[in-house]
Amino acid sequence: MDKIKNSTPKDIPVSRRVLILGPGAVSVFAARELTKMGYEVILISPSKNMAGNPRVYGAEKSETTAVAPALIEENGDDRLRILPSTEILEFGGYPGNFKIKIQDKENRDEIVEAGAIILANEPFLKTGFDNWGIKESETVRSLLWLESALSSSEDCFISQDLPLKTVFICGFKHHSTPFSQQRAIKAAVKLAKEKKNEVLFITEHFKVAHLGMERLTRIAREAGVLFVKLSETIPEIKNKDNKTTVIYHDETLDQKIKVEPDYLVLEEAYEAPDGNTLLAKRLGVNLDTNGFLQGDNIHNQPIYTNRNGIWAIGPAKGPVSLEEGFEETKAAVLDIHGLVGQGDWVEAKGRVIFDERRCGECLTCYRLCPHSAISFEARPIFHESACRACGICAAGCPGDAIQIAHFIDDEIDTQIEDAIITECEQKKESGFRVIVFCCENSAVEAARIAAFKGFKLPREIKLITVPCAGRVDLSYLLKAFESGADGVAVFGCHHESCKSVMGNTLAKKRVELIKGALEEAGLEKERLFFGSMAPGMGFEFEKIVTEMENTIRALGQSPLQKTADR
Amino acid sequence: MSDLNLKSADATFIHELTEQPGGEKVRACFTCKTCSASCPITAVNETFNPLRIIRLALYGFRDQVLGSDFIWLCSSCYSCQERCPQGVCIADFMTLLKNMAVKAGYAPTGIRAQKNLVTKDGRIYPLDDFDNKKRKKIGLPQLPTTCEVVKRLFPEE
Amino acid sequence: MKYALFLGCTIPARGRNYELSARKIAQPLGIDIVDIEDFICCGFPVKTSDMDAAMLLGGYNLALAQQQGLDMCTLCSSCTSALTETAHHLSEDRTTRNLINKRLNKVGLQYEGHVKVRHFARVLFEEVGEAEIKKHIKRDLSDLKIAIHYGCHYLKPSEIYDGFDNAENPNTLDTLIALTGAEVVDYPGKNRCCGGPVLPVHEKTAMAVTKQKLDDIKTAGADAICLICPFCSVMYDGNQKSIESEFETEYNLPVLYLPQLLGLAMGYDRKELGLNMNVVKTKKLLAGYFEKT
Amino acid sequence: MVDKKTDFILIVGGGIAGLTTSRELNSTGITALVIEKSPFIGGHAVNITCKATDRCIKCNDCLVEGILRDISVNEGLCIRTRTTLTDVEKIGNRFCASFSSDPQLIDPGKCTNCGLCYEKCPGVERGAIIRAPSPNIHPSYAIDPFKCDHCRDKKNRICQAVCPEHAIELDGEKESWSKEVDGIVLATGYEPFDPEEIARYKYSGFSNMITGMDLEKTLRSEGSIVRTSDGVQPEKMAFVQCVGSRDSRLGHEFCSRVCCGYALRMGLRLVYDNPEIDITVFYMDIQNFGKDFDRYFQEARDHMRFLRGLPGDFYQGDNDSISVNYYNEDSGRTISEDFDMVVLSVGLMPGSSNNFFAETLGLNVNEDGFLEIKEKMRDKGIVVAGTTEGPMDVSESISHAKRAAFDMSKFLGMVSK
Repeated sequence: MDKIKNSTPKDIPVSRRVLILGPGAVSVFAARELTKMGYEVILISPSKNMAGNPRVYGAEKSETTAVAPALIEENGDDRLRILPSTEILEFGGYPGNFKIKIQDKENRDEIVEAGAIILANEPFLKTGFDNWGIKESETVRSLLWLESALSSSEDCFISQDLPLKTVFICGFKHHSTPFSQQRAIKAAVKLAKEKKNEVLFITEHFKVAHLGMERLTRIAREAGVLFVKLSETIPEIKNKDNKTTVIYHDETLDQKIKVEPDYLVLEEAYEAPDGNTLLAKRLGVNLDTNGFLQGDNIHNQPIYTNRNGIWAIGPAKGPVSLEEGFEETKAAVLDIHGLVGQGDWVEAKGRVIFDERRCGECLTCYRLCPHSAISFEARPIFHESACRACGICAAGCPGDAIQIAHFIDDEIDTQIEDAIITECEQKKESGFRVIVFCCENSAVEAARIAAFKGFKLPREIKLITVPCAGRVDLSYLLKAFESGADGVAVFGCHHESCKSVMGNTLAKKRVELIKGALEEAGLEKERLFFGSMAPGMGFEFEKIVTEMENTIRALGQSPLQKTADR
Repeated sequence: MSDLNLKSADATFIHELTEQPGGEKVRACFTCKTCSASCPITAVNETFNPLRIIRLALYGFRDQVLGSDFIWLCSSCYSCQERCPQGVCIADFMTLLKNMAVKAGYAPTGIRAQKNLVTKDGRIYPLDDFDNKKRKKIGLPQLPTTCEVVKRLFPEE
Repeated sequence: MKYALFLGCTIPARGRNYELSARKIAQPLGIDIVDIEDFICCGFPVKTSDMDAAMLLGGYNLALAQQQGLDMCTLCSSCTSALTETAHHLSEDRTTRNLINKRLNKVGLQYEGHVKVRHFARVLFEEVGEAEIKKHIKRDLSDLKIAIHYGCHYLKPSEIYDGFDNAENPNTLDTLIALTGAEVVDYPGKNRCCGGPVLPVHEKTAMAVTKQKLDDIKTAGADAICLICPFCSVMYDGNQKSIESEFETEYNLPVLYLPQLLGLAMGYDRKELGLNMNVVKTKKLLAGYFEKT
Repeated sequence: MVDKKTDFILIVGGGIAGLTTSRELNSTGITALVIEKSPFIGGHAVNITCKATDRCIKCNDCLVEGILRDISVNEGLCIRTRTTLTDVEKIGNRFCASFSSDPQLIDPGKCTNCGLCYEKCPGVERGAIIRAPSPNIHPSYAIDPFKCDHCRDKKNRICQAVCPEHAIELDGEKESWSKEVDGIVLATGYEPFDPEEIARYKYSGFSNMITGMDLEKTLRSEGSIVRTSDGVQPEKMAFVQCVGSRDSRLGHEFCSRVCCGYALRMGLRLVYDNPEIDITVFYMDIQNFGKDFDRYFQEARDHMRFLRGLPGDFYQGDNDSISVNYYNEDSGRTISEDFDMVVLSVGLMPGSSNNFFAETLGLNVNEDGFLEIKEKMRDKGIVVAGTTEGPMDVSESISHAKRAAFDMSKFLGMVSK
């Protein structure tokens, strides 16, 4: 083992520069906080406008948006570079030392270095006309249009004769948010109070789970805004000869209501910026099902991405309030301060142990690493600041050149042997043995809870901890059977909940692969399991283990065990 | 049921309502349905439903509300009013609607007769000598059989 | 404890058993009753058609009591609520009070706004008190299973009753009846309306509401209903036969007014409490008690 | 005893927000003392159950466990349970905080969580020794002095005798003490709404009516739910939303944010455990905000019945069921339907100590009763963390707590150079 060396140095100098992706109030706020703390900041935005759109937070304007122009004026400051109309073109490097190739609208590119990255770009507001198959017209308007018309001096909402009728439609074709409802309701109040309009507000749900919203809806009702909530049906919009008709089924009256408004106002949908798919691909971070940054993986909550050194905050993750955006900014800044605040990375943990002599330079580790922690320059280089020690590389390496500290192959092999051979011999029992590889992030926790609740693991079942189900080498499974295990199981995390993105999927695949081999070797494939669970599933752990035990017991002793005994 | 067109609604109706006692808070309704769910009448008669009446009033369907038979079905038991999470005084609102309906000439005859009796005789069950005789028999005090004061209290009737 | 007794319209005509029993037990329990001849309708029946007229009627009665320097004790819950509500309005709202006083001036009255209105049951609970009543109990009624009907206007709207009982979970009548030893039977919809107010508008609906309650009370195994309002009594007692024939069922549930039940426990005789005037016969139910005395 | 030390922060409340704040402060090199009034850290969040089915449905339970694990391995943290803050005085730029501590009885330094005391205690049934809701809480056991035999008659010392580590000392006394601190983090959290406040639910009158929090706790500790009355698994359940929230009559003019999330997720979990179960949700509006919540809502709609509108009366039904009266759109009537169990989705109400802090520290209580900390107070060294400021879920509490740690570090000059 003496020739095996730790591939990373103890101290890595890291950059105290932070790249922030805007636009918007939250990104500007982050830039301000970081520069105040002495960090260098590069604030980029694919759009020309750095200040973003306060409307995505339900606000007309925000203090911090007002700060943006001031900050932009300070552009001379060495510590803050503000680069509008700039995109991330290529991305490389590791936490503490990212290298980002950026490009502006004139195709000028530049490589910048940064120690950390904050993603805080804003959703974009997509008008809903297409969804309803209608076109914007004199009488059919978007909420954005209404807001600016209401704030301009021109007054098209007051009629000399009867009060004008305005109908708002929020949601139905997309998911309404508290923020767009907040805007719509504020506009509705203005129309009802100041312009004496008759206002009808049609929506699926009041989105009141946001500070002051319950109160705002009451104020609106008292101002005369009539709310209609539809649970099962959606309103029908007809637009002909510049005359709009809205027909809907009022649930409390159980009657169709027809209204011909002077204005029909449609709420916008909050959609992920167009560039997110490409951006996510370039940065190697996951998107959620709605295309926002940060995959819907519980381990990323609240502000992490699947990559160390990259934070996704506030608006980048979907519609949030400005307050939440600021809170998350501060949380990310605190984390970044912990990561690069000292100017060097002092805690290289040496968790990856690499044996150069065994490396076949096959690039498997590089391809497999879900954390982009491996670079390849003739041989793999492991970057501790990005590495999460999941061991997926180690399990995938055909030459066993990679080991993860505390989970070294030899140690695991010993554990397998101890579990089967030694204990069997010592206890002179039936020799019935089941080995369960448990992911540290889920099954180990579930087992702890089960034990805490008083579940006594059957003596025949032996748990072996792995850092991730993806660490489970094909050879472990084979070794277990060869040593005479009557059953083997791998317990990993639920689908889409793996801390290492695909460790559970890889493990499941490997299990399937070995099942085939087992059948060829004349062993029942039921002797091998893959189980998924969440860390809180103590009772399920007990249930799964008991079921598994019964299945294997029914199959009887492994034929290989008899061989092994002999 | 035929479609309702908001064209036929009267926007001034709700303004009138909110300016009178009982109607002040009716706009606060957020259709939680607690009132209908608590109403003993809705339990036996689907034509009466406090939420629906509030709804029609908010839309401004004046004639449908005031002319309907169902406002008279409210038993003013206050179950709804005691529970409304928005503090809408629903029972008082129903009383207001009934008062307005009477003014608009919609009241059922029984209701008008009741008022006439009271303002004429001072009681809904006028007492006569026969009643007093029965009272005397069981030792209850005698009560006046006529009432002059109401004529002065309600000179216009 | 001196009160002007407000009878209203229904009791003198249709609820003499209530009046009789209340007067009977008031005296030994120390409630001094004063009759004011000139009292007229409380205003409740005209509330639906003319709120102002209702308020004027209420104000007139309150002013009469005030003239005598007395608070009012009511037997009918509808009177209680109409008068309490008027008293509440007139003491809170000066404008309305002035308007009413302008009209009261024509009959030489003026209302200042200090008269308290108390239901007889509330007087028993709050002022006479459990301990005092207990002293007068001579018969143990533990053989009786009683379902209480609180009725609506004894408790609601709660904001005018300064929280003397909980409208959703009342207990004053339970407490009073428990003193007699009778078992209070709980049943679903205990607080629900009797349906009475709808009777003149839509008889079928009113009867259906009452029927539902009678069903629930019967199912709960009660022997009798106890209540405190002549309107409710009309529904349960007066109309029980019609409901039975309308819905082809049989309840045979005697309906007692609270003072009748208390009077029974206090040792009074059938006729003293007007039990012979109850529509659903009480003879069989109470036979045991009168044989003993 | 008055102890003096530099840069010392007091965190009031050992729930998820308080613990996160202490962890974060600790990582920036600031020492913090967390005081917690109950015997265990973790607060309300530690009682929430994992709602995973055959996949994770993002209920945040494991985030709580993650933080508890971090805390248990973080040696720099200072936590004192069974302790309340009794007074705070401003002394120059610092605060002098006075505390009252009940005896710890189990020494966290010695306890190895072997559980022998729990096994041997004759008073376990009546709760003399209680087990923490999570194995990640250390110590995982606590003695309730009011239910312990020894504490009543000074005789029985079985637990003390069996403890192999001699970690139990039953003769502790209540202690009053004070400490000077540089800043205060208020993380006292929320209080679940008490459904007794709404009489028509008759919460204490039905054995098979529980709150959403009760259901969380039961699923967590038992793995499944049975009726209290007969121990049988319910086949038909109702969730009633907005209990105590969105009620201006009660003065609660706010949405509690978390109830739709927890009810729908628990519903999904119950359906997964028993596909035959029949679940009805009475609601006003569904607050399906947040990452991918809508997916769960759509799924919930496929498996549960959603009825818009809140019920009226609740009556005792046959066989200990609960008759729920609600307005039925189809018949236009109020109807009565029996449910084996009713779950009241109670909201998050302001903590009862908010007024004490407002008075003692000169803070502002907002219209809803939550503590509001203006920028000005943060500059004086007082910050709030988590649900003390308003309803929020676990994930939001965590980022809110990190923000509190940031503000506090900034106040102490630790992060700005």
